[in-house]
Amino acid sequence: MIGIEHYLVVSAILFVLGVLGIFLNRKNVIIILMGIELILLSVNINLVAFSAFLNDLVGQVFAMFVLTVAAGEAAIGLAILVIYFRNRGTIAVDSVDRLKG
Amino acid sequence: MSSTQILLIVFLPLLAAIIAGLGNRALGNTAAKSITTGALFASCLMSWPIFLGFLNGSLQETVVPVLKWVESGSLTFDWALRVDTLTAVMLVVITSVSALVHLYSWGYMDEDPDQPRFFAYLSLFTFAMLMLVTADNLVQMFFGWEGVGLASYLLIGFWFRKPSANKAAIKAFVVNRVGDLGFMLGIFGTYLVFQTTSIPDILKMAPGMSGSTIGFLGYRVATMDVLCILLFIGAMGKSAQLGLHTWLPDAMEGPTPVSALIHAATMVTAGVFMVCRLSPMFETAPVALSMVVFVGAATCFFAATIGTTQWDIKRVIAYSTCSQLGYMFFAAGVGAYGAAMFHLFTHAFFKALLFLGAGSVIHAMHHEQDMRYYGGLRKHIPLTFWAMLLGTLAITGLGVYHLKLGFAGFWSKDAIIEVAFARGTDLATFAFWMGVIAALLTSFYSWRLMFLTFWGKPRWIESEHIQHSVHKTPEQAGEDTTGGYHPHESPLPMLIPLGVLSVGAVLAGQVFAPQFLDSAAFWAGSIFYNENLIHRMHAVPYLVKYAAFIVMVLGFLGAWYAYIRNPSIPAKFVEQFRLVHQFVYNKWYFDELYNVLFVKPAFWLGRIFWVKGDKGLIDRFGPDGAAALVVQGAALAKKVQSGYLYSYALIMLLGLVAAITWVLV
Amino acid sequence: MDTATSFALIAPELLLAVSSLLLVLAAAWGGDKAARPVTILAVSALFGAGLLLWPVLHLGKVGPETWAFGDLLRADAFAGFAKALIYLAAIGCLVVTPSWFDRMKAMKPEYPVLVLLATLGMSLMVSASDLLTLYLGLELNSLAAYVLAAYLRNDSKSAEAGLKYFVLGALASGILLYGMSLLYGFTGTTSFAGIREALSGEMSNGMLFGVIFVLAGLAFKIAAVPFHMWTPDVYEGAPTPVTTFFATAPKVAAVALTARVALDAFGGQVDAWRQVVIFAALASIVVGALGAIGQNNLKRLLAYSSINNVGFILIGLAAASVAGASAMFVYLAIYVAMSLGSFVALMMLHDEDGRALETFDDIAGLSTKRPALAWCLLALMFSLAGIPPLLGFWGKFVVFQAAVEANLVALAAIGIAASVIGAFYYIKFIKVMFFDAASPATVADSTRAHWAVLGITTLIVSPLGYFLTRSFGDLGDKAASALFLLP
Amino acid sequence: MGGFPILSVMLAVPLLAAIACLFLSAPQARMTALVATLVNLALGVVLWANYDIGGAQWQFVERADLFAGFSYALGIDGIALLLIVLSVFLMPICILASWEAIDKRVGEYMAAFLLMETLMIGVFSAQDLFLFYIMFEAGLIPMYLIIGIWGGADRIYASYKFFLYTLLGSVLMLVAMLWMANGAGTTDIPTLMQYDFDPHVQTWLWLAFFASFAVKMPMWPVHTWLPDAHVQAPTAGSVILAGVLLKMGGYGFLRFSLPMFPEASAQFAWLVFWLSMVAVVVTSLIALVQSDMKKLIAYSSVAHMAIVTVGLFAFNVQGIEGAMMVMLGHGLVSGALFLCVGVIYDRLHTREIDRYGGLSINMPRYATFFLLFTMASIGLPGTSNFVGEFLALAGIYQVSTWVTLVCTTGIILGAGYMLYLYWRVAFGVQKNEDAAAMPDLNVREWAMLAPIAAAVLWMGVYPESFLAPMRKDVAALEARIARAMPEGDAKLKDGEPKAAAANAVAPLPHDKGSEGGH
Amino acid sequence: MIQTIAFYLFAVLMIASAVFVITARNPVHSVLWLILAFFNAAGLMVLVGAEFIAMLLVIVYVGAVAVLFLFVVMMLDIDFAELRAGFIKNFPLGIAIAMVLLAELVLGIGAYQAGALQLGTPDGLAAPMADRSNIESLGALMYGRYLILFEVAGMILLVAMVGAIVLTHRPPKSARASQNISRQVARRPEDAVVMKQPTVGQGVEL
Repeated sequence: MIGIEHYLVVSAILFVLGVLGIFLNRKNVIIILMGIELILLSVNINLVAFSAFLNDLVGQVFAMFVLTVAAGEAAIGLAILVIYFRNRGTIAVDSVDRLKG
Repeated sequence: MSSTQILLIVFLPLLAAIIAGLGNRALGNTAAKSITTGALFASCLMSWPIFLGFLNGSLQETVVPVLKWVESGSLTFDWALRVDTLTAVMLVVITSVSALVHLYSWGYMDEDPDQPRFFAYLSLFTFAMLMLVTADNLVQMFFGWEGVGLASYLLIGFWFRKPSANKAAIKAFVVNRVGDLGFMLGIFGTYLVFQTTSIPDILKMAPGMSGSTIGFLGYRVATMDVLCILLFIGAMGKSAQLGLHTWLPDAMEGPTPVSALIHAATMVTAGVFMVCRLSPMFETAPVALSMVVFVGAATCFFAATIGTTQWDIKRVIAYSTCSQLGYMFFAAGVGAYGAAMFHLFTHAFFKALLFLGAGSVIHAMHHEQDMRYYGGLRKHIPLTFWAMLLGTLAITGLGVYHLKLGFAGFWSKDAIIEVAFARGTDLATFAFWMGVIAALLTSFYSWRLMFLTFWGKPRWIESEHIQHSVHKTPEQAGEDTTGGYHPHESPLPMLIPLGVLSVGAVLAGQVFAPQFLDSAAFWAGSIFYNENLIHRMHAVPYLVKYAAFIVMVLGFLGAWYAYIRNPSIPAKFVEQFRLVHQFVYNKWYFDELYNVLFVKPAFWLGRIFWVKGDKGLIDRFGPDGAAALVVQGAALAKKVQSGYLYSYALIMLLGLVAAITWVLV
Repeated sequence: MDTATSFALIAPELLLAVSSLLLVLAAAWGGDKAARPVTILAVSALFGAGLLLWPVLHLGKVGPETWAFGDLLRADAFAGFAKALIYLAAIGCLVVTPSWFDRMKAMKPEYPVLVLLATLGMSLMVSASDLLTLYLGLELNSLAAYVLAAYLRNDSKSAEAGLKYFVLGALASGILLYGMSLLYGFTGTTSFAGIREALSGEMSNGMLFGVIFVLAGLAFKIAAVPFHMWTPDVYEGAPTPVTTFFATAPKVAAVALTARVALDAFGGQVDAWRQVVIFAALASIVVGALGAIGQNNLKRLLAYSSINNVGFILIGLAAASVAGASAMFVYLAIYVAMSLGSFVALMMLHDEDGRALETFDDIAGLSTKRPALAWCLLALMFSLAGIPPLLGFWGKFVVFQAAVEANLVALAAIGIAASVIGAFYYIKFIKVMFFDAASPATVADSTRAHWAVLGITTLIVSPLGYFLTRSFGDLGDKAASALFLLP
Repeated sequence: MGGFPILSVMLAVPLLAAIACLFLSAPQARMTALVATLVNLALGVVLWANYDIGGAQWQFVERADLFAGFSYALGIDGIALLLIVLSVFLMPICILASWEAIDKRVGEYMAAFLLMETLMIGVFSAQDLFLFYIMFEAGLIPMYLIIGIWGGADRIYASYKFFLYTLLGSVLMLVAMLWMANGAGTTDIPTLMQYDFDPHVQTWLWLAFFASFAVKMPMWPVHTWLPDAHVQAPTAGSVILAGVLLKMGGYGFLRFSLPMFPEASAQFAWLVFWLSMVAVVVTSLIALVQSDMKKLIAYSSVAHMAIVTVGLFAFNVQGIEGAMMVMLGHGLVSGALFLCVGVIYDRLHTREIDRYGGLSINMPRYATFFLLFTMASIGLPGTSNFVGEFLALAGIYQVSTWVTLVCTTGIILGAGYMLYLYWRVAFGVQKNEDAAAMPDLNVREWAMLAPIAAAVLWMGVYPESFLAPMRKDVAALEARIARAMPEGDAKLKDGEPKAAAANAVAPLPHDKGSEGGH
Repeated sequence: MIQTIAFYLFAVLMIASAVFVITARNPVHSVLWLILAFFNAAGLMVLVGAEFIAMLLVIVYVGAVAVLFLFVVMMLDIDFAELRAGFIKNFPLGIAIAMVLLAELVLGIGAYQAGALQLGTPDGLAAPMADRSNIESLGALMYGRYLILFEVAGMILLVAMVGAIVLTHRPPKSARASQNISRQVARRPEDAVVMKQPTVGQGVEL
């Protein structure tokens, strides 16, 4: 069986990719939202892997809650994106800079 | 001598000063003048019996406690009035001269709009001076010391509209403060050493300390020397000795009665009084005494040289005062405290006389003080002339040893010169020579003053003051150099004091010499009395005894030759010795030197410290700098808060990575 | 522990949950007209929930008797105090809301419902004693908060605030979750007690990462530097009542949660995170102060001020002692009053047309136009600056006292010196209101609700507030002792 | 006093009046403030009269535990008594000084002043460490408002500087206080005054306290807030600032630094000496070149306060009592000088010295008062400041002659700048018509200046009234710090006394007696 | 062996698709790559025996979330040409930090430390029941021990729903219904036009 380290590394890479998706992008807010999904996915992989290797189901329950929340989060995020778009007519990341200083 | 009497002597003038000062215009001129003058005469009348009582030995020293003053740990000093022989001498000098000056001022200040204030100041001064001489402890002496300083400041600046008067007043106060610094340090040191400021206690303990040493400014020095030098610095300031003398000539900006009272008869002699008062202490401090001798001798000579070149009648007398104070100091320095006090005593009479006489001249000459515009006044103001003549004879010390006859100055000054010779040390001999030369110069400038003022032709049309009064220019006046101005003799209130003082100038020496000079019983331990020295003084060679007389005659002849016989001589002399004359005429450039050394740098430094220090350094790098830094930080914070999501995320990540790195490492 | 007891323990949460469900229905039924009644009902629900806290607060309950549902939730004194604060803050925020939204005709009945749901989330957060509970409570609160930030959907600033809050918040919860997953993996449990036990031995790197990630995620919630970047933008962009809410109730919840996690779950390994917390504390104080200085917009300024205040609270956390935790609570309580008061004062500043006056230029010379308002603000600002005898000083005092007692003298000294920078902008408030010439802007009258909240908060921060300190202190001590009670 | 809580009443009277003033009209507020301050003055007199000199060290003690950590503990010793009396004495005068000068927002102004009074009394009577701190710090608020609202043109800068500078100083003190409370387990000041902290720790605590008190004093180089604050503050503000607030610094040294950290005080005495020496010389010189009256007096305050600090750190009775007397005297005199400036400022609305001149002519009574206070400021014997300066310098002489020498130059420079000021204002010719037309003092101004003048003279002539109450306390303090007393440089070493006087001469070999007469 | 191959296959594919998610220029492509990533993640989960979660992942993410994304992308009607993904200017810094983070995670967690990772020891209360399937065990846990949290999750979804509605729901607006002819008629130029007299240098900010 593949060791837990492998899962952890994969999930770490995924986590970093998700993070990169958030701050290496300045054109499209949707990509950011997807980056967040990637992060949550990496967390889920971690949880499930741990759950399996610990022989303890709490991790999977946790992963399930994360999934649920992620869905809710996506809904709200997209809703906010929609009203932002309605107000500004763009979803470019670097236009989100009215509030600063 | 009851304690009430002493209290009245001292506090009557204060009371009068308060009434006249606070009442001021509400009280009216006459009332104010009457109250103050009355108080002074009362004081004077009560003082003489005390003096006479000490003279005939019927009185003992008395201390009248007045009020608790300060008690701080072991440092205690109270208000108390102490009267002994020394004080009694000062009491009569002060009250008499003061009373006469008060009277004189009735005439002299008659036209002044501010008379109550003037009389209040005069009385206040008298009070302070009395406090000084009756002090039982050093701090009370300091109180009087500063009190007379204040009164002097006020009186010099009495005509406060004149910038020169204000400047002179401030100068007098500040220069005196330099001396006071020494005095204060001296008191502190004395307290440290003796754990008391009570004068009798100190004097009692002083000999026991003569071998001890003390730290001062990081050096280890003989205790008594350093204490006495510090105290003497105070005396130097008050008595206008070389280095701290610059204020005295300028103080002539004050009304002339003030000059007579404060800057001739009383206040300036406070330094001498102090040295005499503390004479047992000074006698334990050889180095300090050497300094006293040296400074006294140098001043005596130095001031006399300047006196020969000045044109302002009051300044001549002022430098003369300075010079005479030098005599007193070196007399004290060589150990003849009695002689010093005696000269102080006689000097008070003849110098007050000279000043008041000069005042009378000035009064007559419409406030012209430049002797170049006098001349031939003998006939116009004969009474003044006679008074001045007596004064001059007194100061120049006319008298013949073998006849045992002489004016006041003869008795006291010659004694000083002799005692200096008799003392015999190098320094004392130096002082002797300085004294002799100064006597020559004294005679010269005194007669120069007389000749310029009272002899020759009237030159007063050149004076702007006189022109102002007769409305003529020299051209219009033609041959008659009087320009039609006729000086008038002064009124009675001014003449009476002149008369009284003349008597003093003539007789004071003759009458009191035995007691002051030769009687240890008279002093009754109030000063250090050096019996052996007095004996030696009387045993000096005749040439020494006649030295003063000889130089006096020489001085007279010189003055007569230069100013009566051949008036072109002075101009030629000036031409010939331009540099020397300039140096002396400009008072050895002391004022200029001090200006460059202290006054200018003080302002310059003040500005530097303010602009460069406080504003440029402390504020700039302190609060303002910190504020600027904070504002810069705020700008940076604003910049970092760029509004961009990705930079926010980046910073969060940065924080996360930093935290992990921190805990891992 | 049977389920009935558990339900009894979470009675306040149940009340909130049930009433929010009912109010959702009411909102859907009644439409916009129902806004005011729904608000009133929501306030009553919060009030009721608060009353239900009485036993736990009064008795200062701690220990296993307060554990509900196994050990998922703890209704102990700690949670009780935090909840009380949260409910009070929420009530304050709700009371002042309708009249503000009415000015732009944006009052909808969903608003109080969302506040109720967020409050429910916060309740769970502060009661959480398990990572799962923590996460769900946090998200319940966060999701509602994202919506609230963007609540004025026609206002581009509000939308931007919502977006920023959402993106950064999601990133933060991602970090938090990642940390939780690591903790779960390396400790084998999600319960705080278990984690504490597992951490008490030697720490593996995995645990360390978990601890740091979790703390980082929580730092975002409490807006500690460097996870504070969202705060100024969101506070400025969000509608003022929402900002008021953000600055008060969630702050309490997040701080309480952080305290519980740090001191309870990670309590065995204080040295592992103390340095990080100290850094965050000092950085928050300094950055908050510096950021505030450059501001002209008052809301933004107060946002920075909240960052600044968080720094002081974290000093209490760094002390990691009973006194420190108690100090955090005292500080929080005072901070809530000050914050609520200042934001309400801000809400009261609008002209006759309903335009909000929220810059320094607008409030210049306020003391001559509206002296009462200006004096209240004066008290609030000096209190925020921590100048005695106002109550804000007490907060700082207890925090620094705790730090000194924990031998963190240097931290206390630096922190308190840095507080002077903060004073710089608080007194600018005073300067503008009292020293400057009056601006032309007219200030319209305020409603009674605003006055009431402002008045109460001002009274609390005034020297009279010191009469509360004894109860604050008692409650804080009880709450703190709950944390240091080993399971 | 039979248990009558007089200190609390003295705190309460102005506080209640302050609250009342906020709601009153201008004339009512003025009258309320005046009455309240007069009542407090009367209470102050009662306090003084009932103070048992030589009795218990702490009198009129009140104590009530308040909230966690804090206790409401009041009580005074002689030192505090005198400073309280000074405060209550100056307050009615301040109110009078503001009677006409303040015409906007009178109620708030009076409230601020009355609050100030409460806090001042609180500072001097607090016996709890933190109560002291609260009172000490809270004073910033009313003063900030007084300078900021009713101040001059540059008031914003001045008020900020004042506020932040003093705040920064005192927050460090708070940390030290927390440490002390933690270390000693008590916040009771009398107990702490007897508590021996570890000398190593004392160093830090001392520095923290020093940061606060040095700023408050103010000592060079943290003095620059003072000239700005003084210049911009309204007259009464300057009076209180110079008269009482600066004294809090000295009081702090006296109450905390010296008794609580004797070793550290000795260790840092030289720092204090150096700063004070620099202050005396530098600020005096700066005062010399000022063209703004208030600034000049402000700088002179810095110089005078330096005398206080050297006196305090002389570690002997004279130094400490002298410092106290300087504080009291300076409180009166600088306050009076600011009032004098205020009197003419009210007439001409400028503080530029050059705009005045020759005021002796049209305002002789004013000139007389001004002269008195000028002379008192110079330290003329017979006035209040002399006693203090003399004692303080006499005290420091026992420690260091150098310091004494340098500090004593202050009396020269002080005379220089004060007389220069007086000349330019009161003497000389009347250059400006408007200045020449100014009327002399009115009754209100008389009522302000005359009491201070009387007090100044009283203190100078019979300082026993002021020395007696503090004698025992200073002695106790000295006993407490004696163990750390630095060694003086003027150490006396006894030697063999010389046998003869310096001018002793041998008798003549053939003594002829007084044969020659002369 | 097959497990290993499958693991690497899923892992590599997942990471590759994740890379494409964040680099794709067209958001629609991004969503599609995201779906692929989810599928592979589900595969990974199946590998460790968490079938239920794997299925859930597919259902929730692919079935709901990804579709939601697609829906929004389409709905927003964005000019994708304009939205070419550009990288920010502090790209190097961002990459560097990300790499440091990755390195720390990989090395720090100890994946390559000598020996196996020391995982925690669970209390055993939540161990999979030996005779039940994964889904049954999970269900028991979910509706037993975590019931209350399950309810809370429901509340979260409620919030999401309410929030989404509050934010995006707009009452139907009929242009006609809001037309007021009399007002239109009554409108006069002077009500609608305001003459401003800008001075030179004002009004335009360059």
